[in-house]
Amino acid sequence: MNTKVTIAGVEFQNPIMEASGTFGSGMEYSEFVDLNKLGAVVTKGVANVPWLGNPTPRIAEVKSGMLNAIGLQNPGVEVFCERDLKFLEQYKDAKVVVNVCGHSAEEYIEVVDRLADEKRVDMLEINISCPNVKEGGIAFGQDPKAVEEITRLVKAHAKQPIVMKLSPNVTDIKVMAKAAEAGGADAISLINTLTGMKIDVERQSFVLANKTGGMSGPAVHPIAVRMVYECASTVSIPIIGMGGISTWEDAIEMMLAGATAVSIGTANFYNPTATLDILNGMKEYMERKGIEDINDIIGIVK
Amino acid sequence: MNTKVTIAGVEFQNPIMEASGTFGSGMEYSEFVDLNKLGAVVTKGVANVPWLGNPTPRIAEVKSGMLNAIGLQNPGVEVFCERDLKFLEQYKDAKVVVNVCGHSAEEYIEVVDRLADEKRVDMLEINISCPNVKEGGIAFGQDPKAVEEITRLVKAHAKQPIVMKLSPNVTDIKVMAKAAEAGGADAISLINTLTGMKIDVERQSFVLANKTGGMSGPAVHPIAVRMVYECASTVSIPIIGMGGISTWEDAIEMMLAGATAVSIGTANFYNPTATLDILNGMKEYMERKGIEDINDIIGIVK
Amino acid sequence: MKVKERATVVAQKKLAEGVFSLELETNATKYAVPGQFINIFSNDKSKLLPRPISICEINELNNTLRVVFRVVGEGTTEFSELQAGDTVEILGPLGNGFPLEGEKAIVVGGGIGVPPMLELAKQLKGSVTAVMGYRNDDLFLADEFIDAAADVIIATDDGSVGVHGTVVDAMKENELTADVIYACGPKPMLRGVAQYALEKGIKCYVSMEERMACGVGACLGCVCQAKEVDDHSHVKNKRVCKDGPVFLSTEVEL
Amino acid sequence: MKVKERATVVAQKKLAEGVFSLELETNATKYAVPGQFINIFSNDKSKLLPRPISICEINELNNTLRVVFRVVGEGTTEFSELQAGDTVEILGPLGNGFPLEGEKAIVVGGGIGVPPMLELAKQLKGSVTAVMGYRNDDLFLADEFIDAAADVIIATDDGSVGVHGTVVDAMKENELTADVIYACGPKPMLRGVAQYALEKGIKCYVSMEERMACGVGACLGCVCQAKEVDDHSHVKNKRVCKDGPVFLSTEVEL
Ligand SMILES: Cc1cc2nc3c(=O)[nH]c(=O)nc-3n(C[C@H](O)[C@H](O)[C@H](O)COP(=O)(O)OP(=O)(O)OC[C@H]3O[C@@H](n4cnc5c(N)ncnc54)[C@H](O)[C@@H]3O)c2cc1C
Ligand SMILES: Cc1cc2nc3c(=O)[nH]c(=O)nc-3n(C[C@H](O)[C@H](O)[C@H](O)COP(=O)(O)OP(=O)(O)OC[C@H]3O[C@@H](n4cnc5c(N)ncnc54)[C@H](O)[C@@H]3O)c2cc1C
Ligand SMILES: Cc1cc2nc3c(=O)[nH]c(=O)nc-3n(C[C@H](O)[C@H](O)[C@H](O)COP(=O)(O)O)c2cc1C
Ligand SMILES: Cc1cc2nc3c(=O)[nH]c(=O)nc-3n(C[C@H](O)[C@H](O)[C@H](O)COP(=O)(O)O)c2cc1C
Ligand code: FES
Ligand code: FES
Repeated sequence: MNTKVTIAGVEFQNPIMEASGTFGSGMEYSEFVDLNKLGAVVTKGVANVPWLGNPTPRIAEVKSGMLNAIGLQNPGVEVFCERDLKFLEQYKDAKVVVNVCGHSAEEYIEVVDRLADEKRVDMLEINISCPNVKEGGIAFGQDPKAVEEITRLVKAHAKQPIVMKLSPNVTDIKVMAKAAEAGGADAISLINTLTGMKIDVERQSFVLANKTGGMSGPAVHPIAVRMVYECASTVSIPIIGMGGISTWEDAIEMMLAGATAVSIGTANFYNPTATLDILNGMKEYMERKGIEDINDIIGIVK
Repeated sequence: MNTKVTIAGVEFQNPIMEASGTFGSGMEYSEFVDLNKLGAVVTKGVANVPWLGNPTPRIAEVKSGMLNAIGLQNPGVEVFCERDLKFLEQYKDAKVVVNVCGHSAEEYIEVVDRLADEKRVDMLEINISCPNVKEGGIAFGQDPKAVEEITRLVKAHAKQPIVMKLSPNVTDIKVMAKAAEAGGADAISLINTLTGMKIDVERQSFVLANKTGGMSGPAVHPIAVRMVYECASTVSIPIIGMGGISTWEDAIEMMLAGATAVSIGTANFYNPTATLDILNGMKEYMERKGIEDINDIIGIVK
Repeated sequence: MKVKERATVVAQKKLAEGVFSLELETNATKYAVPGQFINIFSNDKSKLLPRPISICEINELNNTLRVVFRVVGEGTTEFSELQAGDTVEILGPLGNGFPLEGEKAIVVGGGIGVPPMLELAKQLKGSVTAVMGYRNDDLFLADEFIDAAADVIIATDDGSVGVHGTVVDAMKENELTADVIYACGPKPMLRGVAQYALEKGIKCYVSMEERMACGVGACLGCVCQAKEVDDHSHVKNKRVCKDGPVFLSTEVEL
Repeated sequence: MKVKERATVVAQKKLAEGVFSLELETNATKYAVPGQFINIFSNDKSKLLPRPISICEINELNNTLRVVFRVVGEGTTEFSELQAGDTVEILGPLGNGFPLEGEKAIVVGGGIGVPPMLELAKQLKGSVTAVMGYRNDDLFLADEFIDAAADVIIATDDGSVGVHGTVVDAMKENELTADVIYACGPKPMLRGVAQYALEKGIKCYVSMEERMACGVGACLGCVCQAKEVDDHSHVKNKRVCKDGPVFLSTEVEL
C-alpha cells in the first residue's frame, strides 16, 4: 500500500500535514504524536521580525468551529531558524513546510531569502490570506493581480518550492488559483479561514478584541471541499487541501475532490492525535476498498 | 415594549420573518405557528413560469448545517397569486414579502409586474444570489455592475418596496451592498447560502445530484453576522439579516450587528416553532435588559 | 395533526445484525396510520436534519409507536444505542400513509422495507399475503407477520430460506394475484413489483424514499419525479414527505 | 505528562447557587500539581473548544481530580448536569501550577478563584493564611480550608460575613504579612493583591485567565501581556495555558 505523495518534487511519506498556526512548530504536540509519522510539519507563519499579534480575546467558539484573531504573532525568522528548525532536525521522516507571512512583498522576500539555505526547510507556504493583518495579508489574497505578482517575486527568490495559500474570502477561487499558477507557484493550499464575527449579546460587545476573526473547523469543510474541487479542475499544479478536516472521511473527501495532500488544523485542538488518527483511518479505508496507491483517489470524483 | 420595526415605510409588528424557501408560503408551518404572529411571511422564490428545479438528492447534511440544491422549483407566479397569496389573505397581521427569481432581467420584471397590483404583497425580495441556477442567479449577485443594473430595472417596475438579497460568495459584500443602494434598493437582505460540496467517500460520488449546494444553518452564522455588520456601516438602507439564526441570541446578535429585521431559515426544519420561540426569547431579553424599543439595539455594537 | 416532542424510549431490541426495533412513547401515536413515518432527531447537536423512519407498529393502548431501522450511518448508530428511559426528539406522524383497500391484498417488503408492512398487514380488512425479501436467513420481523397475514412468503438473495431470488421471483413463482399490492423497498424492487402489478392489472402502491430536510412539505427537498404535472408543484415533481411517501406506482417514475 | 482521556464522573455536588463540585477519575491525577488546570470537553459535538477549569483537589489514592466551577454558559451548564457514572473528555493537567515556597504564605481567592487555592493550601509546607472573597454568605468551600490553613479570613461584598469589602480590604484590616502570596480571582482583585504585595514587599503569584483553544501552548490564542519580552514568544506576550496560568505578579500586566 503506497501512501507517498509528491508535490513539486518533494516526496511526503503520506499526505497528512497539520495546518499552519495550529501546531506551533510541532514542539507542543510532540507529546501526543510522533512527528516523524507525519507527511509534513507546517509551521506557524513566520515573518522577518517578531510580531506581537492582536490583543486578546483572540479566540471565540462558534457552532462546529471557532474564530481566531491571533494576528500572526511570531518570534521572527531568526529565532525560528535557531530554535524551531533546530528542534525539527530530529524528525527526519517528516518534511518541513515553513509558512511565511509579511506586510509587504519585501517582508516576504526577506524571510524567503533567510530560509533559502536552511536545509531543514523542504517547502515554503506563502500566506497571502490571513484575514487578521490589516496592512497586507488578505488584500494580497483577494486581488488576482497581486496574487500573481507576489507569487512571481517570491518564486524568484525562493530556493525551495513554493505553495501559495489562498483565501476563501473571494468571489471566485479559480481566478486566484490561476493567478498563483501564472505567477509560478509550485502548488496551492486552501482554504485559509473565512472571516466571521461573534457578538456577546449580554455584554453587547464583540467577543474578539479584533472584532472579526478567521473561522475554521468542521463548519467550513463543505466550502473548502467545493473550493478544492473548483481549483483542481482549473489548475494543473498540486493542491494541499484543508478546512475543517477532523475525521479520515473528511480527509478522503478532500482528496477525492482533488487534493494531493491535506492539512489538519482546528481538529488538533480537540483531538491532539487527530493527524495520526486520520492517517490510520485513511489506511484502513484503502485496505477495505483495495486501494493500492493513495494517488489513485486524488481528484477522481468529477 | 415596542417590537415594531419599519423598513421602507412598511411596518412589521416584530422583526421576525422566516427565510425564503424554508417555509413555502407558510401553509405547511401554519400547523405549528400562528402566521399572524410573525413580522412577515417571506415566500419561496417565484418565477414568471413554473420551474422544475434540480434532480435529487437535493439535500445533504453537514456539520451544524445543510446543503440544498433545490434549484428554485416553483409553480410560477400565476399559481402563486391564485393559491399562495389567497391563502395568506387570512393572516392580516403578518406582512407578505414575495421572493422573486429569474434567469434574466426580463423574467424578474415579468414577475414584478404581475405582482404590482396584488394588495397582499407588501414587499419584494429580489433573489440575485441563488447559487443553484446556472443561467443567471448567482452571476448577477457577484458583479456589482449587474447588481446595480438589475436593481434599477426592477425598481423602475416595482410598485412595492424592493429588497435586494445578496450572495455571501463574494470578495467584498460592502461593494454589493453599495451597488444595490446605488441602484435604488429600499433595503438589502443577507446572507443567501454559501456554496459548498459534499462527497460520499464510500460511493466516491457527490451527495447532491447538482454536485454543489447552498450551505445554511448555524455553521454560517458568524459569516452572516460579519457581513451584516460590514454592510450596516456602509449603506444607509435597512438590512434584513439572516444566516444560521436558530436561537434568540443569534437573532439579537444579528440586530446588534445592524439588522433591522431577521429571517429564520434552516432552524424551522429542526424546530418548527423556531420563529415564535425566537420572538419570545427576544422579548424576554428586552424585558430583562430594560429595552423599551427593539429599534434601540439595532447596530449599536460598533 | 403533527406532533413535535421528546419521545421516551420504552424498549430497544436488536432484531438482526444491524437491525433494531425501537418503541417510543409519543402523542404522535394518536394520529398515526400505517405507511406514515416519523422524523427522529439526533441528540448530537452538530446534526440538525431528521432521520425519517417508517412506522412499523402503532399501539394506541400504550401510546407507543414502534420503528425498525437498519444502522447505516451516524444517526442510526446513535438511535441503536438508545435505552429504555432515554428520550429522543421526534416529529410526526408525517406523510400520507397507505390507503386501506381491497378484499385481497399483497404486502411486499424488501429488506428494511419490511417494517412498514407490519402495521399495514394488521390493519387491512381483507385477506393478506405478505411477501418479504431478505439478503439471507436473518429474517427480522418475518415471524411477526404470521398473525397479521394469511400467507407469508419469503425470498432470500442467497437462497438460504424460501425462494432463491427477489420478491418478484417469489410472486411469480406463487402466481400471486390480488386487488391491490402495497410495496416498500429499494427502487429496483419497487420497479419490479410495479411491473408485475401492471402485467397482472393489479393496483399498486409504492412507498418512496428521498433525502429530506423539513419533512412537512415546505422545502421541496424530497421530491420524486411524477409522471404528470402535479397539482401542488405545477411541475412533474411530488414531495415524498407530504404527497407521499405512498404513491400509486403509475403516478411516479420508478 | 498530559493525558487526553474520557474521565469518569465519581461525584457531582452543588455547593452553592450555580456552583458545582465535580470529582473525576482520571489518570491525569498522577501528574497534577496545585494551580494547574484541566480542559473539559463538551459532549455536545457542535462545541469543539475545551473549557479550562482549575484543579481544586488532587486525590492520588482514588486517582481522582476535583474541580469546582460556576455555571456561566452552555458548557458549564452541561457539566453541572453530569452524574456519577457519566463520562466526559478531558485533557490535562495543563499549565505550570503554583511553586510551593515560603515559611509563611497567604492564599487569596476571589469567587470562583477560591477552588484552586484549596489543594495549594494543603500542599504548602509552611503556615498558611487563607483569604477568601465572596459576593454574599454563599461561602462555598470556605469550610474546607479550616484543616488546610492556620487562619481563614472571609470578605464579602455585601458584608453578610466577615469583612465588608474585598479580599484586599480584609488583608489590610488584618495587616497580613508573609513570604509569599498566591492569588486567583477576577483581574481587579489580582491587581489589588499585587499592589498590596508590592507595598509590603511580598513575592506574589497570580493565576491568569484567557480564552483558549489548544490549551497546550501551540495556537497562541491565550496570551497575556508580559512586562518584558518573553523568552518563548520574543514579544511581550506569555501563553496563559503553557507559560502560566501562574505568573509572578511583576511579570505580567494586570
Ligand atoms: C419516508 C422514509 C422512510 C424510511 N423508513 C425507514 C425505516 O423504517 N427503517 C430504516 O432503517 N430506514 C428508513 N429510511 C431510511 C432512513 O431515513 C436512513 O437510513 C437514515 O436517515 C440514515 O441516517 P444515518 O444518520 O444513519 O445515515 P447518514 O448517511 O449518516 O445520514 C446522513 C443524512 O442523509 C440522510 N439519509 C441517509 N440515507 C437516507 C435514506 N435512505 N433516505 C432518506 N434520507 C437518508 C439522513 O437522514 C441524514 O440527513 C426511511 C427513509 C424515508 C425517506
Ligand atoms: C486557567 C483557567 C482556569 C479556570 N478555572 C476555573 C475554575 O476553576 N472554575 C470555574 O468556574 N471557571 C474557571 N475558569 C473559567 C472557565 O473556563 C469558564 O467559565 C468556562 O470556560 C465557561 O464555559 P461555558 O461554556 O459555560 O461558557 P460560554 O461563555 O458559553 O463559553 C464560550 C467559550 O468561551 C470560553 N470562555 C468563557 N468564559 C471563559 C473564561 N472566563 N475563561 C476562559 N475561557 C472562557 C469557553 O471556554 C468557551 O470556549 C478558568 C479559566 C481559565 C483560563
Ligand atoms: C489558531 C489558528 C492560527 C492560524 N495561523 C495561521 C498562520 O499563521 N498561517 C496560515 O497560513 N494559516 C493559519 N491558520 C489557518 C489554518 O492553517 C487553516 O488554513 C484553517 O484553520 C483551516 O483549517 P482547519 O479548519 O482544519 O483549522 C490558523 C488557524 C488557526 C485556527
Ligand atoms: C431549502 C432552502 C431553500 C431556499 N430557497 C430560497 C429561495 O427560494 N430564495 C431565496 O432567496 N433564498 C432561498 N434560500 C436561502 C434562505 O432564504 C436563507 O438565505 C439561507 O438559508 C440562510 O439562512 P438560514 O441559515 O437561516 O437557513 C433557501 C434556503 C434553503 C435551506
Ligand atoms: S422534506 Fe421538505 S418538502 Fe419534503
Ligand atoms: S490556548 Fe493555545 S497557546 Fe494557549
